[in-house]
Amino acid sequence: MSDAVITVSLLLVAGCATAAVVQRDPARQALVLSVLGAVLAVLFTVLQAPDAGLSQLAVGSALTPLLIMLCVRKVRRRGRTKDGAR
Amino acid sequence: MHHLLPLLVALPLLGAAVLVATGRHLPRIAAEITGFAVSGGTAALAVVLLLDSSPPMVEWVGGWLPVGGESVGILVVGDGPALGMATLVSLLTLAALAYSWRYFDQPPHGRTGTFTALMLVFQGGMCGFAIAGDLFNAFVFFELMSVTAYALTGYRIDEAKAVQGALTFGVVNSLGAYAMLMGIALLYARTGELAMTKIGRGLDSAAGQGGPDALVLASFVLVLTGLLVKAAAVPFHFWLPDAHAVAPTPVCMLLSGVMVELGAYGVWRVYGTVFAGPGGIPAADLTRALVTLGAVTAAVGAVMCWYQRHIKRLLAYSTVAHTGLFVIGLGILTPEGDDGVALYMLGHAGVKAALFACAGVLLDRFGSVDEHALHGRAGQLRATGVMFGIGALGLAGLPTFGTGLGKAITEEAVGGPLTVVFVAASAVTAGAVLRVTARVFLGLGPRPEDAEYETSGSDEEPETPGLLGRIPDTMTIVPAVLLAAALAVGSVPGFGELVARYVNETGSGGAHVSVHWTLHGAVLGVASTVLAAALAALAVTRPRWVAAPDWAAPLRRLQSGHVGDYVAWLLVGATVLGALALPGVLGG
Amino acid sequence: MNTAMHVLPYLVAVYVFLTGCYGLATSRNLIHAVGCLAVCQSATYVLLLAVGYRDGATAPVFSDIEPGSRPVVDPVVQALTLTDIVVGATVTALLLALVLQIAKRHGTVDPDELRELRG
Amino acid sequence: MNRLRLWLLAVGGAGLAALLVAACLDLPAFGGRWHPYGDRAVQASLDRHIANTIASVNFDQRAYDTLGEISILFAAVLGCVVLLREARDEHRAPPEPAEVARPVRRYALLVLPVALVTGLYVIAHGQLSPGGGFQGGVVAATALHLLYLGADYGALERVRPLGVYEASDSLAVCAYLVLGLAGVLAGTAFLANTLLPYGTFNTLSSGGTVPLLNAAVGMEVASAVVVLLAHFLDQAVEIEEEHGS
Amino acid sequence: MNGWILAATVGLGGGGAAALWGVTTGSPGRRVIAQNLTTSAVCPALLLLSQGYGRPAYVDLALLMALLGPVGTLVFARLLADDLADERPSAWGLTWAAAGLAAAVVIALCVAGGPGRAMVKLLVIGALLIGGNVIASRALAGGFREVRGG
Repeated sequence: MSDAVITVSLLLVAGCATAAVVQRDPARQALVLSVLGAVLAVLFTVLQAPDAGLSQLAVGSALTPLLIMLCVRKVRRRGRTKDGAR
Repeated sequence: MHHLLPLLVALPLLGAAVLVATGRHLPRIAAEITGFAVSGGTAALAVVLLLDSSPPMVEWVGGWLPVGGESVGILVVGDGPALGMATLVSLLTLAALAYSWRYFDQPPHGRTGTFTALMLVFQGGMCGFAIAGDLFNAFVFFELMSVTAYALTGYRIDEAKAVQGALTFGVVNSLGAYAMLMGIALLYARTGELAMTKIGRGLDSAAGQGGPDALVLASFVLVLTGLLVKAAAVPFHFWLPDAHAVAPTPVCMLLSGVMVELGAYGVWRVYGTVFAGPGGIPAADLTRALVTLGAVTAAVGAVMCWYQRHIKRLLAYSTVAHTGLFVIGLGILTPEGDDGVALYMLGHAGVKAALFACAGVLLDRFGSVDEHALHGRAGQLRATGVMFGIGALGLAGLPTFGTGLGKAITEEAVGGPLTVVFVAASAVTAGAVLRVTARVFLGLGPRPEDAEYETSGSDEEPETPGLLGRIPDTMTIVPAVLLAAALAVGSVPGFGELVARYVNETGSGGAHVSVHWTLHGAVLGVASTVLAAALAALAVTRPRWVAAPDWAAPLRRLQSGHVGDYVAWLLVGATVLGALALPGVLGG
Repeated sequence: MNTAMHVLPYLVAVYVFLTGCYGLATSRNLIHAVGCLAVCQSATYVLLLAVGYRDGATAPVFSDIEPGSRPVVDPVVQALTLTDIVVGATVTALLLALVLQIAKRHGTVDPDELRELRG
Repeated sequence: MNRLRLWLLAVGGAGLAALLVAACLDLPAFGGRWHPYGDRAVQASLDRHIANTIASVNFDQRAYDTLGEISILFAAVLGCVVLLREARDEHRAPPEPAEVARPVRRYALLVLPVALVTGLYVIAHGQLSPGGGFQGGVVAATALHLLYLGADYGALERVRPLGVYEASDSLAVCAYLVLGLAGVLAGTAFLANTLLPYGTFNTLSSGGTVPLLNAAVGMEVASAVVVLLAHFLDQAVEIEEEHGS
Repeated sequence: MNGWILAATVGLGGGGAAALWGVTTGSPGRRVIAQNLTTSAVCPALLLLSQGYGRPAYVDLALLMALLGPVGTLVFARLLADDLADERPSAWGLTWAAAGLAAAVVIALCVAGGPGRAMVKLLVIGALLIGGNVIASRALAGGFREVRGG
């Protein structure tokens, strides 16, 4: 029984990792990364590592997406002002 | 005494934290004096510990002494090589801080001590890596020094090249570090331990009569990938010229002078304690892998060094070439090789740091480090020019430089056709530096033509608030002291013996070998110097004869500045490493 | 517990690592590349925790169970993973900061268009 | 796409994949019972009256690793401060206030204190139940940024005196180091947990110096994340390049 | 082993796969909605796992997920406001179904656990999860106007 839940989580992690690499647009990738963070947290829980799961949740669900999205926003805003100036 | 070992890490970190906490209210001079004092204090501590390191010390951090041979704590080693590296790191940091004394560009407003604090953290990270006796702890400090180095490399955010070089550096090194961590996890799965000596013993007992299997090979490849990325062995080396050429000069002194060498040191330490036993990788396979990679590294580094016009990039490639020589020397696994490489590293650190310091003077005086653009313009910088020339002779291994002594001993230990690699690599890199000296400081020869695919060193921002009118004394004294130290390593009687004793005590089970100048080594050193001078003379007087031949163009194209290429090369490098070490695993 | 289950977690870790490397090498956007690096790193978490797992065991946290009443998994790898996660987050932040500066100085975040540092 | 790179990638990836898969087949089977270091760590943790073994490993047995870890965070924050500083050709433009739908605003302001308290709870219970300085610190710092999400950047800036957070970041690192040095001064060893009584098992004050180190890490992480995000937010929201440069 | 873990496995498998599908395909709006629903799928699964393993300490994970999951969605809603402005994505049917699932799980666990401090914690998590989910959906459907500066 615990094997089944571990297998499901592992497959989800593998799927999310593939999706995160295949999504070439950083904003879309950030969305997938946040899902990856949540799925990793579940995997850590079923591997009986709640401490690691908590930190993965804390980092992966809000912090990393926020950093990436702020970066994306800055880069886009820059592109827009440059285009406007031209 | 051994309780003081972790202070080599704690002191610089504490200094950095205090500097940042008080940074807003501190005048610049106070911040610099603090940094100087902390760095110097750590250096003094390292020297004291080094003098006390016979027999080698060990310290269990947190007082977790082993019970029945088992401990749950972290082991820190205080033997000759570890403390020697820590001393070198600390002294070089001190030199870099002295060099940047008051000259470096104004720190960000309200953050006076930031640069100094980062340098101190860098020092702490490198010291921590040098004395780590626990594999995961080594990874942590590996990351600490890497992270600090990325930030320091990108310090000049106004420079397009600097931020690009720093990112490449960051991505490639982080990937290497993660590969290393995968290797550590594999080793932990096999042996259930993290202390290096315990892992080594665990591998031996797990292997029994069978010898190594695929798991040992994979962990070996992964851990060595991380370390060789740091050591910039071909084909993991691409990040190095990109990063070292663009980092601020004091940082370059540390990066080229000691951080890259720490990678080679890590290979030596990890192989010796983890993989050297019967359950690890057989010596013949390690020798095959390291000597092959080292020879290719030396050749590629030397060729690329010759064709650079960006002076700092040229120096960075010469670091690649010389680390290749270090890797060869370590790869043959003899006490003589270890001694020679230790001396070579000491001498090289002094010479290379001094050369970067001189290049920094050019950058701040003229706003350019381009050999072509500076042609004949630096004639009035007599002291810098002389030091640049002396540094070139040091690179060539002229007796009685420390580089010369180290190279002579290593050559003798390696023997055979590889001697040619040593002579050629040191001659070509030294020849390139002499060529720069002749063109830039003496204005000899015609102004060379521009090539198509290269990085120019023109239009660089100086690191000072403006172009310097006169060169501050610190910027002359520091390289002079460094060169004198490099000279002393090879010429102070008994110093070589001392280094050899410290190294052999740990490395080769107490088998002591004698280390001194031999006629053979001195002749080879003079030969490389003469060859270097001849190459430089040829380049200046007959530029067409030594211009880039057609076969060098593809080699230059490989250095594309594209991070994706470098990652692909990293994977290829790991595969090559595995293939080179494979026969022993199959045979066992 | 069948044989496939004996190696599946390790294989997933290897797969994730190589996938991340592929993304890194073929990336057309540096922000995306940093994300791929984070994917590579999650492989190390998976491998570490898989190595420390023990069948039928629970977390070595004794706030709600009696010590010794149930088998526990390896706490050391969890501590290592925790350290690793922190390292990953900080490295990601630092690299993103560098990407921002590249966007400013080069006007692009496409590695194919960065024309400095060649040869 | 560059053809050479794809070839290299194919060769290197295939080689490494083969090597790693072969290694996986040699690994001990997933879920094995043999974990010598882990078993010793559990015993050591119980001996020192620490209920959460992971906290014991992090803040006692391998506290030196954690020192490296918080130094990495400290260095990265310092690095981001340096890298994301205002360049010579940039200036700050105050952001326009954002228009946020009322339910969203209410939710953010309501959840903010809950998240803050949760963060503190996770830090405080670090040596008992899952959690600890790092996890709680990130939650507390993220909570503060609900102000940006629920209101606007100006509101966040008013409750965020950056200097204080920078100082507390470095002071927390100092505190961790001083606690470690106390061991050396007392004649035992760096980061030795022998100075304070171990207390009663499964209570907040158990574990000697572990709760103190845990608190220092919590403070460090919370301040570090705030400073880190502040610089990214400044870049994304406030700092603009001079036109025509 | 027990029904709680089985329920968690089914929830994870179904919800996770659906979320992964949603987040990798379709318009930006659909992707953000899928990201939001990940929280609603994962958080109840974490609660069920905690019960299944007999470890009340694991509930903290669900608490953090219920707190930070919606925050993550708000980040996307805020910083992708420009992209979402034309679309105004909303899937109220899904949102309320997820809320119902969360409520069912919380009630089931409360019944299994009986009254006590654990029950209060469960109820708080349930409230945070459902509230966060609904608000995040609201934010996606036009909670943030396009802002030039902030």
